Amino acid sequence: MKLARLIAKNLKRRPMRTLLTLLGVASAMLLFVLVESLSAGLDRAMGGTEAARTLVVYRQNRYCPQTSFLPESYVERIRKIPGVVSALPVKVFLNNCRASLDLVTFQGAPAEELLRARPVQVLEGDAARFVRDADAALVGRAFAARKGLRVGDSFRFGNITVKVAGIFSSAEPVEEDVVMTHLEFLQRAGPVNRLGTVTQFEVKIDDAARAKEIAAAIDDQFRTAQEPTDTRAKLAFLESATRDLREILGFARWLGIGCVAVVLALVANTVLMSSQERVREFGVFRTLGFREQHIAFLVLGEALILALGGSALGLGAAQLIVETSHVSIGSEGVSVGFRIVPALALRVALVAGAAGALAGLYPALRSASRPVVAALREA
Amino acid sequence: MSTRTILSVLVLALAACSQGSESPPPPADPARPVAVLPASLRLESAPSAALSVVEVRAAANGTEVAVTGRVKDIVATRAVFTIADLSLKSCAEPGDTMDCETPWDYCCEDPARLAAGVATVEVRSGAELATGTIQTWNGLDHLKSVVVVGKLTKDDKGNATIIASGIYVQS
Amino acid sequence: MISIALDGVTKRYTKGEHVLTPLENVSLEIASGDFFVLLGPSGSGKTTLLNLLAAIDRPDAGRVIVGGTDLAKLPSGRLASWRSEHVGYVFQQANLVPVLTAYENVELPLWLFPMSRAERHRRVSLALEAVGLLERAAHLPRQLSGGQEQRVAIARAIVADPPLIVADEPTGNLDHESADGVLTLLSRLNVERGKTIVMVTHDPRAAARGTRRMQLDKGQLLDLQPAGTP
Amino acid sequence: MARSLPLDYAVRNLARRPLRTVLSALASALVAALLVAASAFVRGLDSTFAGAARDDVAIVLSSVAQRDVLRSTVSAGAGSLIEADVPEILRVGGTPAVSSEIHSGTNVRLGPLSEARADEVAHPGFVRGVTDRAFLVHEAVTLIEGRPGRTGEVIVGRLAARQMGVPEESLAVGKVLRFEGGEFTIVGRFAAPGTTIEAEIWAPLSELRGLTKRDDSSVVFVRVERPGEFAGLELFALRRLDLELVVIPSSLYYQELVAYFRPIRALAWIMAALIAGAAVFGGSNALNAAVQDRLRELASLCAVGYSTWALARSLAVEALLVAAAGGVAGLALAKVALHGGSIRIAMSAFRLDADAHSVLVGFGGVLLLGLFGTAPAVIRIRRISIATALKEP
Repeated sequence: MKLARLIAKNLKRRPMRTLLTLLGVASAMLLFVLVESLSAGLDRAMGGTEAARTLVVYRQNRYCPQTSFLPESYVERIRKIPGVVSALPVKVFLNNCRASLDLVTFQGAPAEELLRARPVQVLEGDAARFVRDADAALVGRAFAARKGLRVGDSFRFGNITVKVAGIFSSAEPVEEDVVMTHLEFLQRAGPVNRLGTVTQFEVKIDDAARAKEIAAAIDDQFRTAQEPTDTRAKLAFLESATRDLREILGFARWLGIGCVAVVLALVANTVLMSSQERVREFGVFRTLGFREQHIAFLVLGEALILALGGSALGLGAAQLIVETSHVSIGSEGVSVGFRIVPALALRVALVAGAAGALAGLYPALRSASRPVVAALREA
Repeated sequence: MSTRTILSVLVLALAACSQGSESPPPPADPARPVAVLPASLRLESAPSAALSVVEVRAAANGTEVAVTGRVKDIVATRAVFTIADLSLKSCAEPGDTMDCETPWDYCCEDPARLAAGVATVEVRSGAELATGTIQTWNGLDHLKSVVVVGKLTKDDKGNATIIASGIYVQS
Repeated sequence: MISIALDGVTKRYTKGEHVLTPLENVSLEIASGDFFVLLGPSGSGKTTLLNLLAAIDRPDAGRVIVGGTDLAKLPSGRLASWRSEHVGYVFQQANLVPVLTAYENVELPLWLFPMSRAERHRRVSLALEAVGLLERAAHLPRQLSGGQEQRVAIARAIVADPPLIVADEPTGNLDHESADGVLTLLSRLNVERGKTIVMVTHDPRAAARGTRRMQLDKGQLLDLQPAGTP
Repeated sequence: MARSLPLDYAVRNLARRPLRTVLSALASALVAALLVAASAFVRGLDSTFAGAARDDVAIVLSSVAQRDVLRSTVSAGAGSLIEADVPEILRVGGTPAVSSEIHSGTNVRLGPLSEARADEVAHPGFVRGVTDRAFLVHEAVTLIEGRPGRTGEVIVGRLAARQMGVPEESLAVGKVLRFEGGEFTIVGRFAAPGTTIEAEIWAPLSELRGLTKRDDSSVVFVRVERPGEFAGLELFALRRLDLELVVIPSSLYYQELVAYFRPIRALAWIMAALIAGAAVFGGSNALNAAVQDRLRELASLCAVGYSTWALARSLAVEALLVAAAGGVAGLALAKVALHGGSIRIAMSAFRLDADAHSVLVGFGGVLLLGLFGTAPAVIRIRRISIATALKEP
């Protein structure tokens, strides 16, 4: 503990150097954190509790909601298939299908069924009013935060204008970035009146293990219909929707790893400088009776503090950016937000700690193993 | 080579390449000469009893009409533009959060309503279309309200074209 | 109380192709409570001898026995703690840690002992009082004069109450007045607290404070008259 | 001008603290490599959509499609109406360069139906239904293997496999694909360097129409005789309002597509900026330390008559040497790391190339960062008081 104080004091000896190193580490780790937080957001989007028990019925060979049109009447036939617990017809309207930073997704479904089928909890406002008013909408809390929406606000998008009746949270994270409306309202709202058609059906089944079998049964029903269907587990659906995103993320992760390497080089350089200018001081410490381990601890501690401190700064900056900007990246109607979770913070700390330790290792060993007499003779 | 030379070469090189990466090469922007049009085309005041675009499309082929509408598309190299019925809603109306770079496209309107509410306006120079764009002539531009006087020609598909003899641009 | 014996000690250094032998088969006994002064021209091996006594260097041949412990037989892992308990080292330069206050510099060796904060405080205060710098405890080294810095260094050397103090040209960088203060301090430690002191110097005025003096030249020791004897 | 310090001085200084120099160079190498990667990413993203743009080609699509080819539907006859009415159209050997096409994002399955397994995976792919006239309009397309497809056959772009996320060999000539309920044999492979077309599968238009139960096209590509001369085409669209067409010069269309990816590009540049930030801080740190270490020496150089600018210049040269050495290593690293890499995105794919431009950004970037990094040290040198510095230990 006392030695830790000495490390802290020593970092203040060259404030400029410490500051530059911390800022350098912070910039690099900020990037690392942002990339990893997007990855965490993606994991969260994929990890919804209901994903395994939910199937999504889509127009065959369409993979953007804007091109999938299915007759609403299919819902009755789907409900009769054994194993199906419930089926919810959903109309999706969104501003664009490609990867985008500002995805706006409307989902329309019969209001009461919607509230029953989805694991949502209205945090503010009034679910009853949503059910009552034809142009009312429930807004996911992530979307509300992003657009600064409150209960009672009107929200216009294209020629869709809805009144915010409530803000909800959901056990399905991707839903928190969605505006839920009445089905009929959304069917009429687009440039083309699409009354009677929906984008997809969300089907709850009784047994997750039978997902494949039930999906096949649904597709069989409509194999020869004008609009054939393609039924997939929601997880597979999410996976394909976020393909672009995962691709970009995969690339960004390499940059993130590069950044950790930069952190390593930065810290190693600083600690090396710091230990080089203190060779004699360490010699004196040794004559006072300090052991090799003590010296190694001093040097390694410095490396760790620089790496961890800089990372904490980077983490803080990332948190600030995520909190204030509410950015999310959307793709094919699925929105993924940046999420900084405790596990991520822990991982950042571990990565930074490992980088710091690795960076400090050589200078520490060198300083500790230097013969006392030689050290004392250093200028 | 002195440090200064190295530095300036570097700065220039980076400036040059960052320009390249910042934006894709701009499209070959064809020179947009404004059409030279007879003074008589300009109307000082709005003719009374102008029809709406929807009404004009119902009028008989070959009649002289006065029609009021909002400027929709403008051709870049000929004095031709389209007008939309004033009842149609453009994406430029206040409160719209949709990212619409060409609000005069009426992309949020029902296509069927749109089709029934648009007419083409052409300005001739002799037998030919006047060359050059009419954009900026007398302040004419997208979404401006205009009243056009001229001869209506219709084809068998119901498309209405007005050969303009006078145009009033509302300021 | 501690006594010192060097028995046939030889120390060699290789510098490029040259082999230097600052100490060749040197034997020496220093009685407990001596103020032993080692004189000699620079490069004569004085510091080397001191380093052997302080257990920061090992001889190539012979034995160094301090307080009954044969340092050569001490495993290297034990050397550091042996040092902290038995030796206080005073350098030509004070070698204080610039980021620590005078108080903290003195406290430094005590960190190695299991000791309560209060006990540390008592000892540091005593040591600073002994060197007459208690009121400067909160100052950083750069806020002290050269003589004061050296006195802080002495306080640091005695704070853990080691029986042996080795001093390498402790007055080499000081003006007369400061040097006198430091030498008086060392004499008092020797007389009042019975510390065994081994001091290396080539300043005759400093040497005069010793109770016993020897000259080291070309690796050999030469006994000089004790101070004060005609 | 005051005396300059010899280059040798800077070089020797670097050798004084070899480990520190190596570490700085290493950091510089990493930064150069990361900059190259970020730049290659942005370049690839830009060029894949901008590369297909041509001054003499316009895209005719439906006016309600909001400029999205996937949503556009143009009546099947529009192509021939345009040919008949628009005089400016380019004719190659009498054939008008008007290509009606269906663009479709669809699920593609590998292998013939007879070999299909129950758990086979569908790969999202981009299929373009074309006629032979497509080759008159899309000049960038060159067959690199095989021949154009007839009924039941397709040709594939050389990045299509990457775009679909399947092994290269599964899209080799002779292999079979299934989509929209039809089975197709691959009879050719084509290149269309730097354009999104390279990630597509080209199928016969009429067959695709039949399979997708549609009697229209997505878009009509029209090539005119003189670049930019689209007035006739525009007039056509405005006079035939019943067809609900809009004409967009391809340059504008692709420019809009590029603009679409601005956020992702912005992210890439923010990343580059953060990396650069880390590099500048690290660089200034090392140089600051170099000055601190040699304060007395620098002061004595001042004392013998060198201007502080001369010292600063020497320091900058030192920084540039390290940055350049690291930069070269970084470029090599980037070249190796990026080699053969490609990114698939939004129904397209592009290669990551350490091309001249990215190399310039990477190498120039680290040199510039090296210079920026000298700033704090230079300020420090300028402030040196010779008298105090000479007293430094």
